[in-house]
Amino acid sequence: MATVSGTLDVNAIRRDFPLLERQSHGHRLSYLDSGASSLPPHAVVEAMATYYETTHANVHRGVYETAEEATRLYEDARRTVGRFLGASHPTREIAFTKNTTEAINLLAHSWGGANLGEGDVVVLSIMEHHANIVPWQMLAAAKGIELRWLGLTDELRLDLDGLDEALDGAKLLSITAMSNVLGTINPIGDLARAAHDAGALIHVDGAQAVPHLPTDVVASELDFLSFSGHKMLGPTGIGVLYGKAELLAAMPPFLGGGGMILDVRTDRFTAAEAPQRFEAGTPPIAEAVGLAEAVRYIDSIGITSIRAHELELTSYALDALDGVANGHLTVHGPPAGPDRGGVLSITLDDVHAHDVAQILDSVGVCVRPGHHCAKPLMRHLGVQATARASFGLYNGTDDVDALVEGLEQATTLFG
Amino acid sequence: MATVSGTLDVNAIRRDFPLLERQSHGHRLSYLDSGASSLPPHAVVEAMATYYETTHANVHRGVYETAEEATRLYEDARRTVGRFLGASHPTREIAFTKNTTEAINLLAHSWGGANLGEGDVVVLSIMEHHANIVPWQMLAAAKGIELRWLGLTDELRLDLDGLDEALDGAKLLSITAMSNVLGTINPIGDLARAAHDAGALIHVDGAQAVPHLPTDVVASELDFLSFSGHKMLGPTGIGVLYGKAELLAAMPPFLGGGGMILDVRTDRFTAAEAPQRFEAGTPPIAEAVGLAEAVRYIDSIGITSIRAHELELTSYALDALDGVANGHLTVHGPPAGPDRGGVLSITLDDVHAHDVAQILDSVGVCVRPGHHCAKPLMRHLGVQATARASFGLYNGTDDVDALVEGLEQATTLFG
Amino acid sequence: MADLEELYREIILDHYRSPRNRGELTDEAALRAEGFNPLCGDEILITLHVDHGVLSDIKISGQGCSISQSSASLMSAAVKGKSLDEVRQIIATFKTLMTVHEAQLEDGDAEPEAVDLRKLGELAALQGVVKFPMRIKCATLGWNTLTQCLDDASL
Amino acid sequence: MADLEELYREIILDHYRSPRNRGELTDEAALRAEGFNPLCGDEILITLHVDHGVLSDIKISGQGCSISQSSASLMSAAVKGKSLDEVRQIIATFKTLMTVHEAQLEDGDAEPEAVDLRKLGELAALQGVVKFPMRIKCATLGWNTLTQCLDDASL
Ligand SMILES: Cc1ncc(COP(=O)(O)O)c(C=O)c1O
Ligand SMILES: Cc1ncc(COP(=O)(O)O)c(C=O)c1O
Repeated sequence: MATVSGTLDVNAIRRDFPLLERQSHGHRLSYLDSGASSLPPHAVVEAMATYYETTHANVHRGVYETAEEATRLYEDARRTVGRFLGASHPTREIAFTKNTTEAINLLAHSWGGANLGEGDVVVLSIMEHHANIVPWQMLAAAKGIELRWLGLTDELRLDLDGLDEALDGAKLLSITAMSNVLGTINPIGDLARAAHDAGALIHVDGAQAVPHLPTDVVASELDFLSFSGHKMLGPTGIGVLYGKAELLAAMPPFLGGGGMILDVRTDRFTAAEAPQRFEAGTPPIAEAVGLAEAVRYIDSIGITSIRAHELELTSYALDALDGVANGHLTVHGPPAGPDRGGVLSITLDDVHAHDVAQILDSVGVCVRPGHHCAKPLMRHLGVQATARASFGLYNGTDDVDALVEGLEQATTLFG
Repeated sequence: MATVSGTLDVNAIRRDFPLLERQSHGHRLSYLDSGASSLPPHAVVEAMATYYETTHANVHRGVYETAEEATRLYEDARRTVGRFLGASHPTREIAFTKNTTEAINLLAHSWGGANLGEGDVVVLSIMEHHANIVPWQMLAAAKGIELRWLGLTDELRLDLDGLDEALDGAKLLSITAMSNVLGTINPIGDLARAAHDAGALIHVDGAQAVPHLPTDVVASELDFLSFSGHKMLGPTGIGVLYGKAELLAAMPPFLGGGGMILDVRTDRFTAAEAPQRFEAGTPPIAEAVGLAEAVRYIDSIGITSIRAHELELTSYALDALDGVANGHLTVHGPPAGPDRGGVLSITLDDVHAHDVAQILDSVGVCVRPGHHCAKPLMRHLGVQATARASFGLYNGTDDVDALVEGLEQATTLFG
Repeated sequence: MADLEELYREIILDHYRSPRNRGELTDEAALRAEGFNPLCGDEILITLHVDHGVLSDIKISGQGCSISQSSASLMSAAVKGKSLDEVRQIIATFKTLMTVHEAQLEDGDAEPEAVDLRKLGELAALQGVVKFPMRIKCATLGWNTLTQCLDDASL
Repeated sequence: MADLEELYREIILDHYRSPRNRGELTDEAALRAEGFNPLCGDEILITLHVDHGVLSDIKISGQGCSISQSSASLMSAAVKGKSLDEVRQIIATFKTLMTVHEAQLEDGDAEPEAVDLRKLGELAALQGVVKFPMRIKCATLGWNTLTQCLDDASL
């Protein structure tokens, strides 16, 4: 009874996710927090366990059999991830980091440090996650760069009217492909072309988009793209910075240490080629193995089908929420459609998001309350916190129904 | 037949490490590369798998049951690790990073960035790993600090004669507790006192020591200590920076993003308290769970017993190697004793380390050839590469015997 | 659900719906302190007057969940008109109540003191919070901010 | 062990023990390039003369394993006295030999060309390396450094 979707057999998919067998407070678990972190399918957990128990060794320097296999698995993961993004040169364009946040800090510190100076402009949008704000603010404080902000339309889409003006003279547009609060999907291909026309590069924060929408860095003409493993059915502890080969090749190192050098003397070091240059120290090896398996899992279902399913679910949910709390419920985001992802940021007039989430928890519904690391957006919306439900391929209409029922309870309790 | 050690029952221990059941090229696997990365016991792999399949959720912001449990597991890991080090205030003194390398970069960037300027002195030793060299070189390039180098005695111990002179006017002594090439164990308690007497702080690179020797940050009066999970029976993707509470509390942030802020506005951000301030983005949650389990595993065996066992094995190995290759074999490091860890860096006069390792691989013996990310040390030793065998608690005399036999083969082949 | 009802007691909901001492003292003499809960975005602004060692007036503004708001409201009612010594005493008692369980999330293994709930009066209603570790930070936000306000003024 | 014997053929060991064209050309006219293998610490210095489009002399110095040293020695013997066109041709052929398997560690799925081993002469002895992916970088170090030397001089 899980699905409205003709697209996915949600009941079958759920069997791949052991955590969904868990009960919470005596209720079936409705996991509606994939925007914060997704659940890993058994295949991903198994791939890492198998790696640890049959292969584990440090990569790159060993010549013995398991070290060679570990190295191969790690480098294969780079190719698997690169292909998933449509990258032309996966082995030179994918740097593994610990999460999206490190990827963006790497970009700001390395590319920004080398290419931006006093008065140079980086354009952000008001819907960015802190991960795509704070690193640029740090750079602004260190180097005097200027940050410009793209605003939103009344329907909470990106306001493209101000785009050309904002890009005028800018060096970089750094923008999310999908808002983790609004679900708004930005037209990254168009934005890339606009940025390039203005002589700027584009970095896309793909933390929310890569797990849920087809991504093609070449077709969309992206210069840089960052995202996290743990939001795309993969493990914690790994993220990705994609960069066009020639751009990464020209960037100075970020973290210093083993694996990122060609030579070290007491008075100087010589950095290795990209992407190794950006992978100082022992990399997240098991995590790369897990991430590659997550990509294979997504491929086996089909990202297009996942997207179609989540869009159907979003429409169903928006309809279902319409009747709740007598008009005292708001979902902050555009209507369901091709530019709308499966993220529902809910506020009730009389119940604080934190209380909403607490009450939902008591009936097994997992949503996240708070500012979702997007405080400038919250200020724009004039709310302090929302209760956010976000979908994954394992969600069905039963989860939405449980959400709606829990929300009714919250309004009753606080009524 | 695994053990000379009265201390540990190696055969029983091996049953906890599934990878050791593997054969390589038809031989029993002699894993002698724990210095690069240790094997995880089944309990660690299982703890992470269980976490992923029963609990996983993003930490810190969720109020639902699994998010609360995940947060508790993550914060419990902080306490478990802190207690293992003898930290006084685990919840304020342990920051999780992705590896030792990031921990040292964090220190250099944050503490160094705030406290060091033109002409300030950081003292290193010539036996440092690149992870404890390159970040300071980067800081030297950015801020004009001076690096001073402690040398070695003929017996490849730290030369303490030059210590007071080197520390004169210095702000920081950053030094390894144990060389990953020589096995030399440095007297970190004495070094800490000398540093403090000179008005300097001390950072200890504990990547090799924490897994193999008892550590007590309070007794040794350490200001900072860094190490990696994957070298101490834990997972990849996690490292630790320990810092005294008041020192961490005063340090500016390193990476910017979610989780490390109190507030973000378009024109500024306010950083959170330490250690959260240093943990930008989704942290290595499952990895923290795995690391805590690794600490419990080590505790269950006893770090003192592990140390005693590895020292016995080192003595046995040094004796056994004495007869190999007719005097054409060198082990670079001090004689077995209380200041000698279980790392054997071997060179043969006529066979390059790379070839040695390749031949050893063919008989199932895993050693690591190369410069071991310690090029300044290699230059000091006048060698370009060594074949390094390094012990873990699961190694026995049979592994040493296999090593000796493989070395004999190498000399024959190249003889 | 029993726990949930203990969390959302009627008195909590009442202080949430009708917060006491709501507002802001804007005169020069007022002491001010702002607090954030970075985890959920709750914000609080406390302004107060101290006259001859007595916390003579206090106003609370800001936004947050029922727990942080009602806790701040209950706090304002409990401390207003009290001597600074008494205020410190009330803060300490309340924090001990919260720490009973927060201890699990903090350092050390020291056995927490038992709290005499009768001493707490209405504040005892917040006791249900300790079963929800993630909410303890909500309940303590106002209290930490008040402490900071007094500390900043070296009172 | 069969693989190991293929790796350490007699001719490899011979070139390792008695490297050809060992040394360094120190005159002003000599072209120089240095190469590192960051994975294992191998270092190589190539110095060479080009006269009227012919690689008239080449010297190799540096340190490394039997594979990197013998490969560089074999290379020096193969390219010395050859025209730059021929040198580029030899480099390309050798690289293709290595790429047959290195492809597994690199981009793309393009079917590698087959290499006519007879064309390679003594160099064919290095064929055993392709079964040891981690050693391919050893075998190609000298070749990459030579390529870089020619590229740097726009030759
Ligand atoms: C002494 C020492 N320091 C630092 C490191 C770096 O550790 P990681 O690669 O986990 O960052 C190592 C391990 O290679 C080491 O042996
Ligand atoms: C749009 C967006 N960007 C960046 C991030 C940061 O990801 P991470 O915490 O994995 O670094 C997130 C996730 O919280 C996100 O939703």
